[in-house]
Amino acid sequence: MQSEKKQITKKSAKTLHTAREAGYFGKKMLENALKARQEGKPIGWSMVTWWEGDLIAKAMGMELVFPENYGAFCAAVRRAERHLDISGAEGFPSTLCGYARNCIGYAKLLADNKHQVPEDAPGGGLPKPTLLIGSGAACDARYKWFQALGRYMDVPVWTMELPQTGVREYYLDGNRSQNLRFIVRELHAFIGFLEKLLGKKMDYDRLAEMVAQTLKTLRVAYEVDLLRRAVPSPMVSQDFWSVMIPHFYLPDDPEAYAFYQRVYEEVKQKVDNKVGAIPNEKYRMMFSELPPWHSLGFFDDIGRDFGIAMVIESWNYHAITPIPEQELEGITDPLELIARISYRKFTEYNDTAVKYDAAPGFFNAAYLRWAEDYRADGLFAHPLMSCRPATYTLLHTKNCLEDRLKVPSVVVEGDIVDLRVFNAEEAYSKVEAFVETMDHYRELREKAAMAW
Amino acid sequence: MTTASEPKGLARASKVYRNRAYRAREWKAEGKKVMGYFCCYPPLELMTALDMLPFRILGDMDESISVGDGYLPTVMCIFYRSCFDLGMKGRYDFLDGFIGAHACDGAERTALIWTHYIKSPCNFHLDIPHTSHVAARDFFKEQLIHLKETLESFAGSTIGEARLRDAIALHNRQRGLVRDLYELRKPDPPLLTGSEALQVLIATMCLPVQEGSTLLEEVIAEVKTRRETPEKKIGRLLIWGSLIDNTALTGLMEESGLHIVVEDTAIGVRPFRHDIEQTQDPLDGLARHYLEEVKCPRTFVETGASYGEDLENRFHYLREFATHWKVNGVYANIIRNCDIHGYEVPAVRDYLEGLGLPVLIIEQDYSTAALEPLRTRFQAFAEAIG
Amino acid sequence: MFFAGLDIGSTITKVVIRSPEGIRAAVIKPTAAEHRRLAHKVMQQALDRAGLCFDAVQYIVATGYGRINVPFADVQVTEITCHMRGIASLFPQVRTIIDIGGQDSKGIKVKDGKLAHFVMNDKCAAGTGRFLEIMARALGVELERIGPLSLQSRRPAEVSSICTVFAEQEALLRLSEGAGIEDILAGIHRAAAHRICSMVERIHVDREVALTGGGAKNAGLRKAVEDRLGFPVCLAPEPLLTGALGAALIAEERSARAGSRDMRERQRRRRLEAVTFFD
Amino acid sequence: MAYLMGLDIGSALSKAVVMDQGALAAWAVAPTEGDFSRAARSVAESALGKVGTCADNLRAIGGCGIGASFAPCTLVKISDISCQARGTHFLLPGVRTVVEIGNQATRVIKLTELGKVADCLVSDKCAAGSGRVLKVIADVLKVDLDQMGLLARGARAPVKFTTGCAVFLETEAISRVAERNTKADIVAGLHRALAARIVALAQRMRIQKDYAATGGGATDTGLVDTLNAMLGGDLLVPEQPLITAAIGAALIAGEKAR
Repeated sequence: MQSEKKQITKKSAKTLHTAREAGYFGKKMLENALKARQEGKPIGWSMVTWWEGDLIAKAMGMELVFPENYGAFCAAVRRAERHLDISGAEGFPSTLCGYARNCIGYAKLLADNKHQVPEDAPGGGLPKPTLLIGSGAACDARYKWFQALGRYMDVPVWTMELPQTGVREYYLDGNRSQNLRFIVRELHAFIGFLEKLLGKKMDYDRLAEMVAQTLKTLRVAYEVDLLRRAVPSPMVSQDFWSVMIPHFYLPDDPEAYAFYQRVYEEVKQKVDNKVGAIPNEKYRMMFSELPPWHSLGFFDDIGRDFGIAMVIESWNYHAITPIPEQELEGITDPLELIARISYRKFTEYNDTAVKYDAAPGFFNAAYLRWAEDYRADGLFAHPLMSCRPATYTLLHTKNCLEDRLKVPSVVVEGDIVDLRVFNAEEAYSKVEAFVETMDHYRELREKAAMAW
Repeated sequence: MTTASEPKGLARASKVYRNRAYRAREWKAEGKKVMGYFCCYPPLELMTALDMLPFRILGDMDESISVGDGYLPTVMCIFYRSCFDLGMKGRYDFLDGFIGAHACDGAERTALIWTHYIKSPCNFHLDIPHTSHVAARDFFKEQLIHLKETLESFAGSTIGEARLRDAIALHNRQRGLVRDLYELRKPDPPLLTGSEALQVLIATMCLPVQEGSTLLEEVIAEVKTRRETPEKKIGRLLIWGSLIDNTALTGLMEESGLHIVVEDTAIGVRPFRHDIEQTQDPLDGLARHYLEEVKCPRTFVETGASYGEDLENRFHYLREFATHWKVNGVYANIIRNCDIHGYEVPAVRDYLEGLGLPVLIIEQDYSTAALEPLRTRFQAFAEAIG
Repeated sequence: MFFAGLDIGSTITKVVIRSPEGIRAAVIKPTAAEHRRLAHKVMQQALDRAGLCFDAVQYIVATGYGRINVPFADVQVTEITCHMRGIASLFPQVRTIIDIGGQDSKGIKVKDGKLAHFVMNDKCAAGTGRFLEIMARALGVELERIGPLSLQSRRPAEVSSICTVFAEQEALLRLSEGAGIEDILAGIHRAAAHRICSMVERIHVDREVALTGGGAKNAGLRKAVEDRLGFPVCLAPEPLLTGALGAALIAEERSARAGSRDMRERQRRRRLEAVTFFD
Repeated sequence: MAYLMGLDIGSALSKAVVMDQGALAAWAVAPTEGDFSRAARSVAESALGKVGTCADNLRAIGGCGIGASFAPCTLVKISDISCQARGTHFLLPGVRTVVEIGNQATRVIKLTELGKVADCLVSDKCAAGSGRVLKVIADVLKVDLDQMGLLARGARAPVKFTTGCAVFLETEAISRVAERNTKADIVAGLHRALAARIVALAQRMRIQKDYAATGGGATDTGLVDTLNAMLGGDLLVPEQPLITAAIGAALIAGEKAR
């Protein structure tokens, strides 16, 4: 229970001009879907597949919407509650993923409305899909949830396969190439499935262009990440969580590429002139994993009051670190390229995991690498009541950072849809105390003669 | 080896159940290796073929989770939190190897973290695809080969095809015996209680395959001939869902007037329902069995043209269970935070109620301390059936 | 022929004695800690009121969380089934029962007079009678008055804490912030109703809905529940008795099933005495 | 002469300390009784009274606790966690882990050798595991909190509680009384249940010795003994376990005022 209603900023005032433009892409996605609905174009509800499925579906003329993203949206505009209640009434345990329960509740409403988007649907709603694209990567919810939608719509579900071997196993003879072969074979199967479903052939040239464009966009996005290593930090998580949308959901869109070039320019400017995102940067923190969408302003507050800059965050939202040239040599088949891009996402930090003996490579090792690259003073760990995959490894990451790099973590509970869980006042006082903690560990790193 | 003083049949089952590690420790003392594994996906045949003892890692509903909480968040699957907690407390210190599996998120993440804090001389993490597409099966076979090679290099010997076939035969025989055991649960009242069956099944998961089979034979003979059979009860339950590894829970149901006659869980019929086909390349048979015949909602079943068809594809085998074991009620057991079964609840309920079976759904906290409040629920369910 | 139902709740003990013609006598007494051992005394009162001797009672069903503490009962039946039967006999059209007891709250679905589904909360005091008791005590208002008082509220105060202890603090805080007592009470009733309904909704609320248990006697809670559901609920003439009534009805059935020799045997062995706890 | 004052206005108790040249000069504790402002004034005045000075001679006032901002004076608001850490360090420099058993929540705080916060966890979902349950049971058994420890020593078969909920504990205790369990066994059972919850919370961090218990719960020697046993020893309790946060508030306010 809290007595004082401390004034906590809800919405974040972003520090980049370009970040303020990024909202355009979110709207564009929803509008395109609704337009597609009117034009009778096929629509896919897709999980985030780290570009494994999206490009192919789009190349087949499908318009995609992302129910996970819609969950975050409904929560942010305080419209998720009703959906959650319906999902509960349907018998889905309240411990399941908040995004899933939001989507299930919405799907029920859609079905009750004869699959016409309800008038009052948040953000214009999601139109009934032609296909559900689930993913086995990162978490079980992301294929079980789409399977569960069968109660509300007779729509086929395709489950994308993305191998998730352990770090040790990744380096076993031939395993890597076997994994890639598996992905490519599945992509062929996926295309075959789509061609049958949509009664048209895949235009491989178009797909190849989209993949090329995607590689370019992801490249700039990564270069922006590189710029962020600068001290003081030129942009912060509050900015990233807006600018990520285009590369994450629309990397094949030339507009996204153009946008990132502008982001790059703006950030570069600030780095060259040593302009920090926050005026008095004293501490540099990382954030893991999914943010409290509804109160991002909180990070403005701790930036202002304690000089905390959120310098890097949310491994899963980031563009891949570029694939080594030799691995791409002579590869032209777009499916081979897609396989390497998506597989890269889940294996790119395996070398770090080996270096620090800190498996798993996904959701974990990145933070050790980043702590060094971004000279981080601490990790803001955000365990979520209803998103286990983004929570499983947090304590482990906390331990690894502490043991290997003398970087402490502050743990603040929250949720992706139940906004009440994140208690901004409690969080604020924890961070206030954590400032002392970061000072202490700085001394420890000095004693240990570490680089930062 | 089992001495003369060693009890037989149900008595031995209950001894192993109560002290699961004792035989494994003896085995280790004999200079042989014990391999701990998660869930029912790592092929036991590969371990048996190298004369290793496959040992199923389970939790403990009697032990409150403490040390483990410093490493795994409380929002995750309580069963795997418990497994890890026991590991950190040294309860699995006799393991020579650890075989994790991507059975579900909980199993996978726990396994990946396990190897970081609990060191074994031999480790392997078995990735399991989510579909049973052709490419998926081939991929899974490749993973099994990596597991095989890891085990071989640890054992310092190789698994010849003949040895592997023998191991498959041994385990198939045990699968057959377990199915025979389930036959004894078809009469009304069943010839053995759910709690007895659970003790036997867990015992087989802690014993070398031949000893496990001997135990099963003893139990079957004993049960067929014993005088006092379980009393008649109102309910004949099918248990579906998260595994149950403690008789405190099954006992509570039985005290409440419910017989447990068949369990579709990872300790029940799932690992035993089908034999492994002896294929040209034995690994093909292994791959197909473990990926496709071990039925758990963790593996995606291709959607049907309609919801009804979809349900039939996913759950038709439950109808067989219901008819053959004369089931008149279903207990859907969900260990809190078990997503795999959690997402399945409304669908499985739709299907079973479609068959006219009442379904009791309980999300429980995998703790004997928290069982008592469930008594009223089970009693009311029994009253609803009767 | 007489049949008795004893409902030993966490806070209140109820007894119904009925004959095929109808209810002959009913008793409602607080279940003070001591009384949980003294079911026989409450039973005696009921017998006196009915003008019957113990042997005149053919069959006795005990229910409620203290049902094990009735050594002279012929059988124990859960309160879930008993409430269901009691309500079904009063309101055949009811499909959903919301029982708000002192220690727990339940949702019960009825299908053709049989128990279909149920949910219950007995882990946490939120959404139980205890929650309201404690709030009443904290705000210094008698339990009977909090309901009516809450109905006078115009601006219900925000009470967001789920935990009863925290909600109590929160209520006191609102008080010190100058919120009106009726507004705080309205907020409290709304919070309780929300908690209860979102649990019951998990088994689908189909009309008609009946409210039973101590909570049903609270007009404020009733209103809050009806607001949340969007339609009125059925209310038994004495909501506290539906469990005991159901138990008595079940007693009648069971005695019909049991053979007469068996019945005589039971009655011979039966003693109207206190429970003794062994440890 | 410049004194420092620290106020800790909690949900159950309000505490005030006056520090003089880095030493504890006076302290006062009083029940909050739902009126933060009044409670703050009364403890502040009585503490000042004891050193015979007035608010004008205060160089700085530090405040923490949920009611601090209701205090009728201008103070530096400091996080409860930092205050608890600094205050405990002031009294027991060797301590590396503080277990604060408060009325609303239990906190586990790891300290640096300078008494800074190294890590911290709070039980904030519900009152189960908070000091509150001690009061609840004490009321049921009609014994004083500080008598519970003595009482528990006579326990033969500590009661096993089946609930964590602070509210249901009360009813369960009542029926245990009816079932003729001795007060001693009930209290001992409560101590075990509560200590187990607190240790479980502490286990979420890799805690280091020495340990200290503070807050209202630390005045219950029975709970402290049980905790100490479960933690494997080295659990210290400051002479005045209630005022550690107030001391910390004063010290930190002093530093900030410098």
